[in-house]
Amino acid sequence: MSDATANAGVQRPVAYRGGGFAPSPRRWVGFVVFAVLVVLAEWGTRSGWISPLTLPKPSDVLDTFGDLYKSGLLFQHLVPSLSRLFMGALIGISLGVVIGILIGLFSYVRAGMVPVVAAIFPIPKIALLPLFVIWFGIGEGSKYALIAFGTFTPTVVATYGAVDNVDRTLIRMGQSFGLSWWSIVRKIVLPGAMPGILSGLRISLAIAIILLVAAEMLGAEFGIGAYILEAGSLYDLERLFAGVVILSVLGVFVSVAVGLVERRLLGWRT
Amino acid sequence: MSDATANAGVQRPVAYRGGGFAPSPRRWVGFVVFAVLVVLAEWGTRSGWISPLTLPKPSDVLDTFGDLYKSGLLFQHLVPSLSRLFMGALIGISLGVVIGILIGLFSYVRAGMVPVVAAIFPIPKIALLPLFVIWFGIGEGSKYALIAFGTFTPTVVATYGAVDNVDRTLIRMGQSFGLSWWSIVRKIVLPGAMPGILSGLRISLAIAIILLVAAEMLGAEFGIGAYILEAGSLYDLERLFAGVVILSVLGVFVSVAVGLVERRLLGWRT
Amino acid sequence: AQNKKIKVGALRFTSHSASFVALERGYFADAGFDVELEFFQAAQPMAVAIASGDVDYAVTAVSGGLISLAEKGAIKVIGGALKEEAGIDGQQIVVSDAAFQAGLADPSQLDGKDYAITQSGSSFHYVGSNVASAEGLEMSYKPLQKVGAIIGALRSGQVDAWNIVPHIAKPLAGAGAVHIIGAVQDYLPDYQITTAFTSANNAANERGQTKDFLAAFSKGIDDYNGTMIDKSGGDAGVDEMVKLIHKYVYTDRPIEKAAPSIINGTMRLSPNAALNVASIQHQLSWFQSEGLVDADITLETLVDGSYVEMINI
Amino acid sequence: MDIQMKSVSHFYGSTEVLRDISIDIPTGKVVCLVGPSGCGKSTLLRFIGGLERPTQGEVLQLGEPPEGSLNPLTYVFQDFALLPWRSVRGNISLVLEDHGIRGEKANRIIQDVLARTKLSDFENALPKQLSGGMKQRVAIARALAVKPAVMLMDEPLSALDAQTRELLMDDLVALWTRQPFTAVYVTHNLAEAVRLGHKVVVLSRRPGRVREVVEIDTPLTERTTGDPELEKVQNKLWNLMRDEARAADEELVNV
Amino acid sequence: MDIQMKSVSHFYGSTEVLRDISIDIPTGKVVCLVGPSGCGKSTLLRFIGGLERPTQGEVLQLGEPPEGSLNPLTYVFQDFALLPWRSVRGNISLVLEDHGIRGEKANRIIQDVLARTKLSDFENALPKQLSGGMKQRVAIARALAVKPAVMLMDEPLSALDAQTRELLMDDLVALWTRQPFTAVYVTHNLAEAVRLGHKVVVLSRRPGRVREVVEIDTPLTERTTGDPELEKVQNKLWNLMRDEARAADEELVNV
Ligand SMILES: Nc1ncnc2c1ncn2[C@@H]1O[C@H](COP(=O)(O)OP(=O)(O)OP(=O)(O)O)[C@@H](O)[C@H]1O
Ligand SMILES: Nc1ncnc2c1ncn2[C@@H]1O[C@H](COP(=O)(O)OP(=O)(O)OP(=O)(O)O)[C@@H](O)[C@H]1O
Ligand SMILES: [Mg+2]
Ligand SMILES: [Mg+2]
Repeated sequence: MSDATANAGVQRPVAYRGGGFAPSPRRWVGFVVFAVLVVLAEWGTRSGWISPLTLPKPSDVLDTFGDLYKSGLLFQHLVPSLSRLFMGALIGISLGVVIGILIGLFSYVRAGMVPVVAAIFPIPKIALLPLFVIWFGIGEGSKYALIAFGTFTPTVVATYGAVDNVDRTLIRMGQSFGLSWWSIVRKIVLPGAMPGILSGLRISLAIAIILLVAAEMLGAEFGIGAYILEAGSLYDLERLFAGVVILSVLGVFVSVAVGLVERRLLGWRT
Repeated sequence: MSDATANAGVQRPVAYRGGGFAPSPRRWVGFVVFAVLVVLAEWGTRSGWISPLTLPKPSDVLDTFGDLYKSGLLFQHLVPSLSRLFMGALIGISLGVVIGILIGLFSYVRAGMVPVVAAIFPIPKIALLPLFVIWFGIGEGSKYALIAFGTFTPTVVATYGAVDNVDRTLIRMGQSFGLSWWSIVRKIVLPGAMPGILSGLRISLAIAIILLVAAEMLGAEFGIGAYILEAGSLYDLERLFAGVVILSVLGVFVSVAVGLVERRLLGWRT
Repeated sequence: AQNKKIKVGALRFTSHSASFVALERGYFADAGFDVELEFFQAAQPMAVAIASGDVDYAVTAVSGGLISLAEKGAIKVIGGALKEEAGIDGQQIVVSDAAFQAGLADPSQLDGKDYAITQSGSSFHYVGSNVASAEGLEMSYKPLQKVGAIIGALRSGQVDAWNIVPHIAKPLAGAGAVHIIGAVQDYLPDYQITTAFTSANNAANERGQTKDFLAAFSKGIDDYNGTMIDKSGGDAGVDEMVKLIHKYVYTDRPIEKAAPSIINGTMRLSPNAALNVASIQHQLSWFQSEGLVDADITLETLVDGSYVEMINI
Repeated sequence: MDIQMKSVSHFYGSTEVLRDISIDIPTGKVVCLVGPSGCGKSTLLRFIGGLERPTQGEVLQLGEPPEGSLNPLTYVFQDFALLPWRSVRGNISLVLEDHGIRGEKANRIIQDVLARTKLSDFENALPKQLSGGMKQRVAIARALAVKPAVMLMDEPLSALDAQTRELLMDDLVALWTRQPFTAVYVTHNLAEAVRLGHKVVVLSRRPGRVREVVEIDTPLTERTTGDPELEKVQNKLWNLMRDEARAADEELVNV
Repeated sequence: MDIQMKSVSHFYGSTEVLRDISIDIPTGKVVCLVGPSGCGKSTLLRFIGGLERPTQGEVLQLGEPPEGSLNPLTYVFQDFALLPWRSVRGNISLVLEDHGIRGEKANRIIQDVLARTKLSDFENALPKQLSGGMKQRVAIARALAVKPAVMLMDEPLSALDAQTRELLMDDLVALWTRQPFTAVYVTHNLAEAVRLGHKVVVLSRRPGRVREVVEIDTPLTERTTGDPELEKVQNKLWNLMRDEARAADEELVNV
């Protein structure tokens, strides 16, 4: 404006060119999206624009869910499913973690087991259902086994990856202070592998939920999976969707639970 | 020994305490393990120690496989399965990568899509089979859709994780040199996310193979999945195992292929 | 109509022979159809495929899913196919070897036993439940989804009993894996096992085409019944028919091995695709009483009786 | 082109990071910013480069950038910020492509800057094949390629080992001598500051304020390790900062 | 306890890394190892600590370690090597636990070393809450806790910024003055070497050989930044190494 400025030649603020590439959380958008989807479906099915063969009315699904709850059947289905999830995942994940750690620690175990695990990985569990009947019976055994089998391989892979990723300088530090092999494994390798193991857990548990349906193909009268299968065979879309929503919510719960465990156990991470 | 040494007091080499915690490759062990497993199974089934209900004779499985090959049926089953795998995975993975990148780049897309993806993740695909028939018909469409659906969610999760992990200083560098938004995405974000996307691909493709059986539940006459299902429904263990071995080998091939692509595309990694 | 393309759904079972015969002997072509057979692994998706319009006509057992789809206005039963008939080996009640050795030799002893079914609301469930009520006993039903899983469970003695078509029951019994302890027809005489059905649209709006289809289909039924049951063509006729069916069933086995199974599987198909409405009503009522389908569904919702003869009204 | 900071203040959330900073950066001079950890040096540099905006105050550029300057305000980063998937050449051409410079024209620029940074033999090497010192030289070459009016250097040598640091300081002095450039040079290292700076700005602990501005008149080429004049300046700077540096070091990071 | 290296040579695969190294490390003295990147300094230190074995030659310890030394040969690492999931206290108790030292006895040792490194207020902090300089002080406290006969320090200051480096050098001098310890101190930084070393061993480029051993007699406490004597030594060392450092820097890494 003044002469002084004019004398200094052109004078302008530096151009801004930063920002972006840093997504900021906007929680409400998620709810809006769900709400919009549900409203669209409701409107579509009501107006006949979506045929009842294609999608059930969301309000009917809600009704079905309400009935399920009121009749007490919800828990009759949920309890056995949760116990199957729990036992199956417990077996699969604990075995997987143990084998994964052994693979991470011992060259021979690694050389022997990694190809076996790689070969087992792409085997579809439902293909083996007839065999599972023979191997583990049609009781709870085969359901546990199927879920355990499905969670085992991803857990192994995540665990030995996590052990491989433990900072080698920490291990060298342990050795340089004369710590015993067992101390190093217990105090350095295991806690160091924990973040990787937990994030593997997330995936394994999601897979366990997915496998619930396959597991309950084998002689289950009650269980969310059995409920879904029956709904499917009766082409009862309301019940099918109610069951799927339950699994979906279960998945979200499990993921939140793992998140809490992570926050609790891995508070030391930056 | 000499006086000079004695004068210097005790003299001994420093104790070695390093080594270990660095698995070294021993490829042959893997083959040995497979060989031992097969020989055990053969011996067990021959001697009657393993009942024929529990496990087929490996040699019979090999025979079955030989017949399959000689009769030309192998390719009759393999070709449709491969094309389903290819198309389904192509659709699912490309959609997944696109959505994953959008989630990685835009806060609103992230807020809207991440919960949806999280809700879809634990839905078992087989539960939706009846719906898929209505939605996509009984032709190849529903098979592609099922595999695409199964590969979509893990790809999305891997991709946006990979985008999030792109080194922010590289992006800031791009901005500081005045690169356009689109240049930054194309030349920095995408190549930087490539390692994560490819390792997500590994998992997605394994899932695609697993889903082949479920996909071929829907009115498929030919295909490895259909072959396995038929063998299962006849409780024909030889054929069941032959089919499972084919899937397993397919999985190993796919994993090797991804490894080659990685080596080719990611040679810049240290 | 000339060379009208239609799709007919089928399973690779002998009970679908009428369609194979009608196609192979040109009855469909004569009626002006260019038929493409669409094969399924299970009956349920076939019903859904009719509903979605992917398949025009198909044959399958009455199941909860079928009724449900009919209720949604998607499909109609238009005729009958496989049925139980006195004097012809029909579905058999089988028990596992373990149960048999333990003394289970008659359906009246089934109380408290495990009965294998594929799914709730399947025809196995219906049969088992009727056997139980006829004998006045209780069983627990084990849904095992797949026939293969059921056979495995029977062989290893994890379930006690099951009912199945003769061509599967007989070889299993021959191998000593199971024992036949009764026939389904003793409990459900004239049981209409399978029905022909189509989409509600075809039934209502494509009457000409549907009629023509049923006519050609009935010719296939007549040929099959005549050759395989009434032996009108003698053994040579049976051989030729077996050869024809072998193009579709047990294709992966040589004909010598497949022939006994095909012959064992012979059961009567309803002549002229006539439908035993009493049996259908009985099945519908059972599904309703079990709470598997809505209680207010009427027979008219399920069946379009305008095409074929309705027996036992 | 000069840069002028006019009473810049900044908050991250409720944390005050910078308070009322005014600094002039004259053309052709190297201005060093020193200060304890976390006092906001990098933040200040981001303001100058336009990557972030201060809560208060403004950063002005006085006069036009010189003819042909593609990117007047150009960074050199501590961790090099090279694209690992591009060769040395590719990393340099990256910043030319967006200006439509390709082919022969790009090649001429690239050859020129590689020669000036003595990298001509490494044109096709990937970053992973280079030592840290070489990587930083590539980053400097890349910066030179866009003919900057002002170079913004954020601890460019602190990821390098001491010996490489010495070598690169020599290189920077040689580059500046050949063709003087304007630079804002952030560092913790007082030896670097007295070696390279015409003006050293000392910031206080967070919230960063300007504590002192020290001008050093000895020409860059005549500055040697043992120079008692420079030693004196360095000691003075260190005495100004020692206690704050210790206090900053002993602060608990609240993550 | 002295350490004696007797014509140590080493190969990694077919790469010769060290050739015929003989060095004496006398009790109570700090021996600095300097040399260009990749010349094998860290490898040599690993031999002394028993973490690796040389292809040829031997590393001997002469005499017994002092009474009560839990871990005679103790490292301090460049990147601190603290367990991020243990507090400051936990990181120190880690190295005592395996010797069966727990409870009150451990507590006494921990309090003592924390006091000596001026960390008493940070006993329960997690590593992520500490600045780099503080982390390295924790690592030094941990090393002191096992009463080492010889401290093996691999560039202990090079991950720190220049100001923190200055502060920690003061601390190390103070620690040594209070109670002289034996140390092998690897560094790239000649200023550090002349500040802390009683003896500076200069290695050549790979394969590393001993090029020169420089003894510095000025007592540690009397060494100051401007000291012309030390400047001379530092300049001499730099002249010995400059060309090799440049050559080492310009070598392509074959990954
Ligand atoms: N994006 C951000 N959000 C919140 N706080 C930030 C952000 N960037 C920096 N800070 C904080 O602002 C203060 C100044 O950061 P800055 O990086 O500018 O310091 P610095 O002087 O460069 O430190 P150093 O010497 O360690 O590089 C620090 O306390 C830092 O934690
Ligand atoms: N485990 C190993 N296997 C193979 N080569 C190795 C190994 N460790 C080190 N080297 C190589 O040996 C040489 C010496 O390495 P060393 O780490 O001892 O060098 P340095 O002098 O400590 O280098 P710097 O100053 O960069 O720390 C280098 O060329 C390095 O690449
Ligand atoms: Mg900074
Ligand atoms: Mg080193």
